[in-house]
Amino acid sequence: MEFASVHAICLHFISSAIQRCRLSRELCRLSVILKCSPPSDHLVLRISISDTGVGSCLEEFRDLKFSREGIGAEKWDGVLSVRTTSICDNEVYHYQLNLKESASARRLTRLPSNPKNGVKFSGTEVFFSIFESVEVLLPEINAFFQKMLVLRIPNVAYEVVVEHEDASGSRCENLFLANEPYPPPFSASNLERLKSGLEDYVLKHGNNSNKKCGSCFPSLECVKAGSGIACCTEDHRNAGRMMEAIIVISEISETTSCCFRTCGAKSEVFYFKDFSPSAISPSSMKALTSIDWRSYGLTLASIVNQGGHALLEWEGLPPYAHIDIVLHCYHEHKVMIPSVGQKTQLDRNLIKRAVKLAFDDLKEKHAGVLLSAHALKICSYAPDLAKTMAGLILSSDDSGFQEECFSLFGLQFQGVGGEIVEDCIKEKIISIIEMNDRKSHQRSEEVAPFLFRDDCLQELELQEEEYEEGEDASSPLDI
Amino acid sequence: MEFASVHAICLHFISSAIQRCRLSRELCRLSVILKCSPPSDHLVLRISISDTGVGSCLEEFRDLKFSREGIGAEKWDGVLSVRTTSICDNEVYHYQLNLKESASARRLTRLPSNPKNGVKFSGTEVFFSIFESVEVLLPEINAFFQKMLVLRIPNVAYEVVVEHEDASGSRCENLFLANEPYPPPFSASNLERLKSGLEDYVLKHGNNSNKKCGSCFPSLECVKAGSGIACCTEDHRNAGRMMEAIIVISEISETTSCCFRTCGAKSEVFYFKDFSPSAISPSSMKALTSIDWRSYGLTLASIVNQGGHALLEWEGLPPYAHIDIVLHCYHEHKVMIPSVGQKTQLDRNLIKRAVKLAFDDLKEKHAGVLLSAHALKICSYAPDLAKTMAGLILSSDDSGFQEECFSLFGLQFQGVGGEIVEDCIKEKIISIIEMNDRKSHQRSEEVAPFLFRDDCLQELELQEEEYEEGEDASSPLDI
Amino acid sequence: MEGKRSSSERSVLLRKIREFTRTIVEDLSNGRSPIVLIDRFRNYCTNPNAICYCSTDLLNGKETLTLRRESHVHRLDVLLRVLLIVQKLLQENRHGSKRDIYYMHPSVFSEQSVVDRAINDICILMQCSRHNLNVVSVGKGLVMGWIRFLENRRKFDCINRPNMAHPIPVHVEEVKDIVSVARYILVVEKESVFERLANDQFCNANRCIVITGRGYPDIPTRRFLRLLIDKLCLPTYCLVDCDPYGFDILTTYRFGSMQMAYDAKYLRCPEVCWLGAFPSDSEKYCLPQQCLLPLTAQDRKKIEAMLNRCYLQREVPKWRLELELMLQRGVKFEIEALSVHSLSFLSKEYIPSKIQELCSESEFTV
Amino acid sequence: MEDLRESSMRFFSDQNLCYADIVSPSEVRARIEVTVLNFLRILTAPAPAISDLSLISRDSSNSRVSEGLLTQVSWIFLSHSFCTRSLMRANTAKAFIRVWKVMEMCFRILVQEKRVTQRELFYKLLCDSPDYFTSQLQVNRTIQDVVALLRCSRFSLGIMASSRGLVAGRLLLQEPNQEVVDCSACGSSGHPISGDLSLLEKLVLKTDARYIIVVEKHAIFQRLAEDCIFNQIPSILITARGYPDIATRFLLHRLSRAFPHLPILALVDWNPAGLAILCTFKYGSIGMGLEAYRYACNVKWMGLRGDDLQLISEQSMVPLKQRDLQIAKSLMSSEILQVNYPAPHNLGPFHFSLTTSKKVEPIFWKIVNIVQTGIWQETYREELAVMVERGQRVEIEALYFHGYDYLGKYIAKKIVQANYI
Ligand SMILES: [Mg+2]
Ligand SMILES: [Mg+2]
Repeated sequence: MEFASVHAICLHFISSAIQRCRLSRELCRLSVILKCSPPSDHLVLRISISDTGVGSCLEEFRDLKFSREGIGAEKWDGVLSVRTTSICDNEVYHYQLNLKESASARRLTRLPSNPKNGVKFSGTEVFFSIFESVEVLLPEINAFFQKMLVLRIPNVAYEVVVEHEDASGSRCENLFLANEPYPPPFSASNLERLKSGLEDYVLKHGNNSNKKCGSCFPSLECVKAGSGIACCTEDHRNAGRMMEAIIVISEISETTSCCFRTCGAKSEVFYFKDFSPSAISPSSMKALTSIDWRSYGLTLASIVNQGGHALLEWEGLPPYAHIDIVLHCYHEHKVMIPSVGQKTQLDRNLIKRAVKLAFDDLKEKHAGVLLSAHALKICSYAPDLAKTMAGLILSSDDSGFQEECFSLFGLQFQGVGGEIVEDCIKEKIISIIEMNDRKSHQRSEEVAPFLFRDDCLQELELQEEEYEEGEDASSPLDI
Repeated sequence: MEFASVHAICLHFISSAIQRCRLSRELCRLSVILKCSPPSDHLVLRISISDTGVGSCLEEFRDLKFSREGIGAEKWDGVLSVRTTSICDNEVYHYQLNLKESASARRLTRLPSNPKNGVKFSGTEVFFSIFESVEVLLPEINAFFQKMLVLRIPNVAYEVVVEHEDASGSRCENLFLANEPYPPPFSASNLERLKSGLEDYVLKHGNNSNKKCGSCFPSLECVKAGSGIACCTEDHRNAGRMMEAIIVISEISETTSCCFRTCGAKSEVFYFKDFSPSAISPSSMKALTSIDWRSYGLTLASIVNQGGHALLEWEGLPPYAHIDIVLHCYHEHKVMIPSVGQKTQLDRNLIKRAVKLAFDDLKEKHAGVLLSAHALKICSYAPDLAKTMAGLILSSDDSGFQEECFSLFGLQFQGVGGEIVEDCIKEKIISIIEMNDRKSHQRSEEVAPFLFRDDCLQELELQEEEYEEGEDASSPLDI
Repeated sequence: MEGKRSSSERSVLLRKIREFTRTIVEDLSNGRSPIVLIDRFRNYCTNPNAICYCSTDLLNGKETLTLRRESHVHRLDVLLRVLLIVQKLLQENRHGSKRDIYYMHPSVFSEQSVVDRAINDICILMQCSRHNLNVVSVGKGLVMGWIRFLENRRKFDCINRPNMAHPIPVHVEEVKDIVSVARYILVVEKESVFERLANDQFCNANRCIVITGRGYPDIPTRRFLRLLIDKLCLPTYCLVDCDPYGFDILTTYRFGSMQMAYDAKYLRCPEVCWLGAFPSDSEKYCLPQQCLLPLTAQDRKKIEAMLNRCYLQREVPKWRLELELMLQRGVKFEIEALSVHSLSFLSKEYIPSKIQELCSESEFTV
Repeated sequence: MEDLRESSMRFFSDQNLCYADIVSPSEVRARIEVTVLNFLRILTAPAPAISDLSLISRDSSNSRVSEGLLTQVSWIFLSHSFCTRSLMRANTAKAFIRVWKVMEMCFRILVQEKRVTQRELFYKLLCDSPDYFTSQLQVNRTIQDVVALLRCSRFSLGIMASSRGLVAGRLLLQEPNQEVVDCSACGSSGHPISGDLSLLEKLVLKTDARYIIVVEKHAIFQRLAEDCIFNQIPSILITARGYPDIATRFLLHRLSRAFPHLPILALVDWNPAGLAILCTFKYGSIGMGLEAYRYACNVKWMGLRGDDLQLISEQSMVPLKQRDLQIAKSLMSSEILQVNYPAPHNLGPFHFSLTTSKKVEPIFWKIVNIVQTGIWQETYREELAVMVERGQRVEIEALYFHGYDYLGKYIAKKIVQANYI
């Protein structure tokens, strides 16, 4: 793997730490400690990424590549310290390596180990120093962890600490500490965690606040989530490959909200790969492009890949509505050390299927949401149909008939206004249209009975129809 | 004057002789004698042109020029003998001159005179010899005299004699002898003579036969002539300048004719100048071009100047019809010795006026001839209108009305067929159209009476275009 | 008076409408998509050689309207709106025209033909004729001749002045007490010919009834003709222009129109004989060349389409031959062309001789 | 020549107006015979000529009124400018022949005591004189020429006029020697108006109605007749089914003359064509030739008008069509909506109060005219402007939005409030 920036390699080390935590079945802690030198000291930033997961097998460091242009000699000397120990090891091993050496020539220098003194623990610390201001690095790390929270990995706690060493001594800032007041039960599936994570993310305005924003989302009804999971089963080599999709539609209560959201009509698609935030691949972009959004009543105005993030822009979405999408691709059985190679075609199909399932799930749970453009059009007739039907009932001079109709809707004939019947009919019609819309996604559309196909109707003659005398019919001279 | 050929100079001498005859008030004779040498004798042709007119003052020979290219040294040595005597002279003077000498250097050699021995006579003989076959010269001389006949100069008789001197002796051929069985009275004007000359010319198929062709022109009705004379009065210098025009329209009776005429639809315009045939000038050509032939129902297809003769080609002229036009330009009071100088603009106006007058004269004398294109068009409606009028009369069941109508035409009501009424009406209509056509050339059109006009109403004659179908007459728009 | 029959018909129809409404309400209340099945009829097919049932008034498939397709829902919307109007008309026993109905919701209906189809659909659903819905058109037909009848309480005494035109009543079902001494019925395409006959005192000289629908006949005219034929059992002759429209008008009288195919059995008049003008008449009666107009491309297209109508081959092969002849000759002419030689030619010679011909022909074949 | 002209003028000498008369066939024949004799006399006179035919111009430019004429008679509005059909002018020669051809054809028909349709006439002329007649329109125009020449109505020429008009309501009609027709008992289809003007002229009319309602459309007429609206509002209903024909206008004119106290109220679509129909009833159209102005009636515009739009659902308003705009444009530019254009009978209450004093200075009449006509013309123009501005049209049927019986209420309200212009 080749990295184009210190940030990238930094995030990679964090991802690796997460994987080691995941492999451990214990509760783990992942700490990122950024030690800033005093301002006099040429802005040296010492970075320590430590986890209490299973120890590292060191292989992961072997293939790391280091793009000179990206990192530059002046930012980092390429020297990396790694301390690691497994639960069964008796000492903590300490290695050093220089990434500026080419991968083949690279040597792993073993430094003196520290004894564990019989204490049973495992963990890894990656440590290196760069010439960089902490302000540059911190936001990315922060954003990374914000996203990580969406995954809600059950057994990992995160912390990011910045230590300032200055004239007055050392000052410590605990910038990030994952605390979840109501964690999902430990038995929850990855999908359920992801879903609740995304819901929380939305309610907390993109995890930008510590608690859900009550003014924007006064009720849970404001946030509607659907989840889908697609799994590769046919292909043996890829069997067990999973794609999870979560779609959350949120509506900020226009009246009560006092928040200012900049998000607008665009949706950023979060793409996770093997439990880490990841850039989206071109093939996944294609998958997103090829989804039939219209059948969910959505009109995709544009899709752009902005620095690895897919940005979907919608057309005609109400200004207070927002859509959030998360995709998570991982292997069911293996914990993968992040790598670049991807099964593009496979991913593409998995994404499409997962998204479709998520949409269907959403529609199933929330009636009237994401109706297809088609169904919406048909729904627009419902008020008229209802009004006419109600008219047919109410204008009838047969009260027996009227009573019968009312009772079919469970209404009292006496004392019920016409609007109630009309509303009743309208709701019934809409619910049938919605039901049809949902069904039409599940099974292939039935062949609609043809309406106007007739061999001789083409010759449809209109002349026989007597039209009203119009002004065009006769000019004053043909008396 | 410069001559391009022996023929031309020869004709010039004849013209001069005619002028001398005209100056004499006596009956004169003009003889052209062509003496052919025997075939052995290098084709010498001796030409003598003699007249009994007034004698020559010799000035006429002074300015003669002789174009070397035209005549060539080998055809004529340029030597000319002139004998002349006036009535009061006692002898016949004899001169010789050589035209090959330049005019300034030219000397008139006086040869011994012949005494007249008291006999009172006058005359001139011009005599010269050329190397030329008589067959070449004769046709032109012949044609010249044919045309001269058209002028019908009252006091000149022409003869052309060819003498062959061969082995068997001298043989004399009287090729041309003007004999007019019924000459016009001596008191007839030049115009009348010209007119009768042209009529005769036409009747004799271009003077090609000796008497009028009875099969082509069974009646005098076949030849319709009109004459016009325009005279310059305003211009003092040219006062007395006359232009006479004769137009003859001849129709060969298709049924009875057995002649073969080649003339076709073209008309040659005879142009006489001072009582001699002359080439037509470009300005006269222009005058002919600018005549409004259409107002006489004629369509000029083309006009060409063919070797000094104007040829007019007509369009749509019936094949059996022919038009002959003669123009004669001369001075009323002076007898001119031919010269080249011409008053072009003057001639042009005179020609146009003379031709117009000739046409009008023709129309005046012969109803229905030379109707304008406009009148012809209107005439074509006459049968339909007559039929309709007759229909209106005959279909009425009011015999009083019918009787009144019939009586207007001087017809007996009883026993008269419908066709007679119809024809009567048609003729009337046509005659009025023709009359109007004639009048329209003379004075501005009269205002036709309105049929149903209220006196109290002011008349406002609208220029109404004939509208065809297409424009919507009666849309609700014209309210 | 306002016949009992018609009031009972109305209540039957109103019941049917309620029935229809209730079915839909039931479906809705059960959460089922309502399904409306509309029978399809046609009175001809375009395969002249087919062994078809076009003449038997059997229905020809069904159309199914559900809430699944937008076009269906729109059609349903229109259908219900028109049905509501019809229900009101029937309950109040008023009559409305198609145009009136259109104007209740012009922007929804968007064009008249949408309403027309809905009315036809309702007739098919309710198994009735259009007039049963109290939907009437403005009458344009005319009648004159040896007939007398009552419409409601209004007396139409044509016999009194047999050459005077009377409007054909709009409410044909109210026509009764028909009295006639006519020997035949003459149907003419156009009003001008009708007027020619009136002006010629045709009905004085000929014991007949003359009817015109002024172009394509409206429903009252056709029903009135049907009624006369049923009641009077008279031979019926039809005189149309010798052009594709004339022929089409002729077939409309005899076979009915495609749009009204569901009601054809009440509208068509199989007794109608084609009197003229035939393509062959132009020669037979020496029509001047100026009166013969060349067929336009559109005319040809129409003729070619009509030639394929199955009923022609099956029932009136002779008509089809004449139509083919029209196409072959490539010319058409109007009835007025027959009057060129003499104004009274039509009434004095043409029509009598044509009727004579047809009579002797039928005697011969019988 | 002068006396010839005098004699030919005699049958028009009693009138100053360019009207086409309803005359008997024999009178028409006599006029044609005079025309023929006149032509022949001039043709055979000592100074013979082919006389032109001078016709009242039906050109729209002739519908203008010159100031000078106004002072003479207060209600001449067809200018007396002539156009001539002359054989001698190439551009009118064919038209000249056509006039004679049509005159001959009409003469023959009159002699036979028959009538023809315009189509038949076209065919006859097409076969008789294909050089002169190539289209129906030419024939129609020439007929109008003959009308203008002989100053008799087209019907008098022996040309059939089928009227599309219908009448219903409180009106009793009686043709000579016929039963009385009660137009209130003719059902929804009404009583057809005969195209025979001379028959209409002979009708004996009786009514107890208080209004005459002119309806643009047959369907609306049928609705009102079926509802027997004339029993609630004592009225006579009349329709021409669109643009009015002469016979319908003639009957309306007769009604207005016979019952001058009945206001005539028009119910037309709110679109330029509706107004054009109304104006045709009011004035006729140039296309009708000399018969146009004769039957002008003081028709008032009851509805639909801009004020009524509030009663109408938005969805009933349809965008104006191109043709509407064309009609609007020509109405706007036409003389009849110009303020200085005089109208007959359109003097409103003034008229009736003033007619008692016979001696009124012509100039005063003129002023009354202009003031009176100016008012409604301005309103009409404003209405038209509103139509064009809104770009919408509304048909009468749009009132059904309030139910089928609303139309009757609407008319009643209009009449009670005297809400017509
Ligand atoms: Mg209208
Ligand atoms: Mg036709």
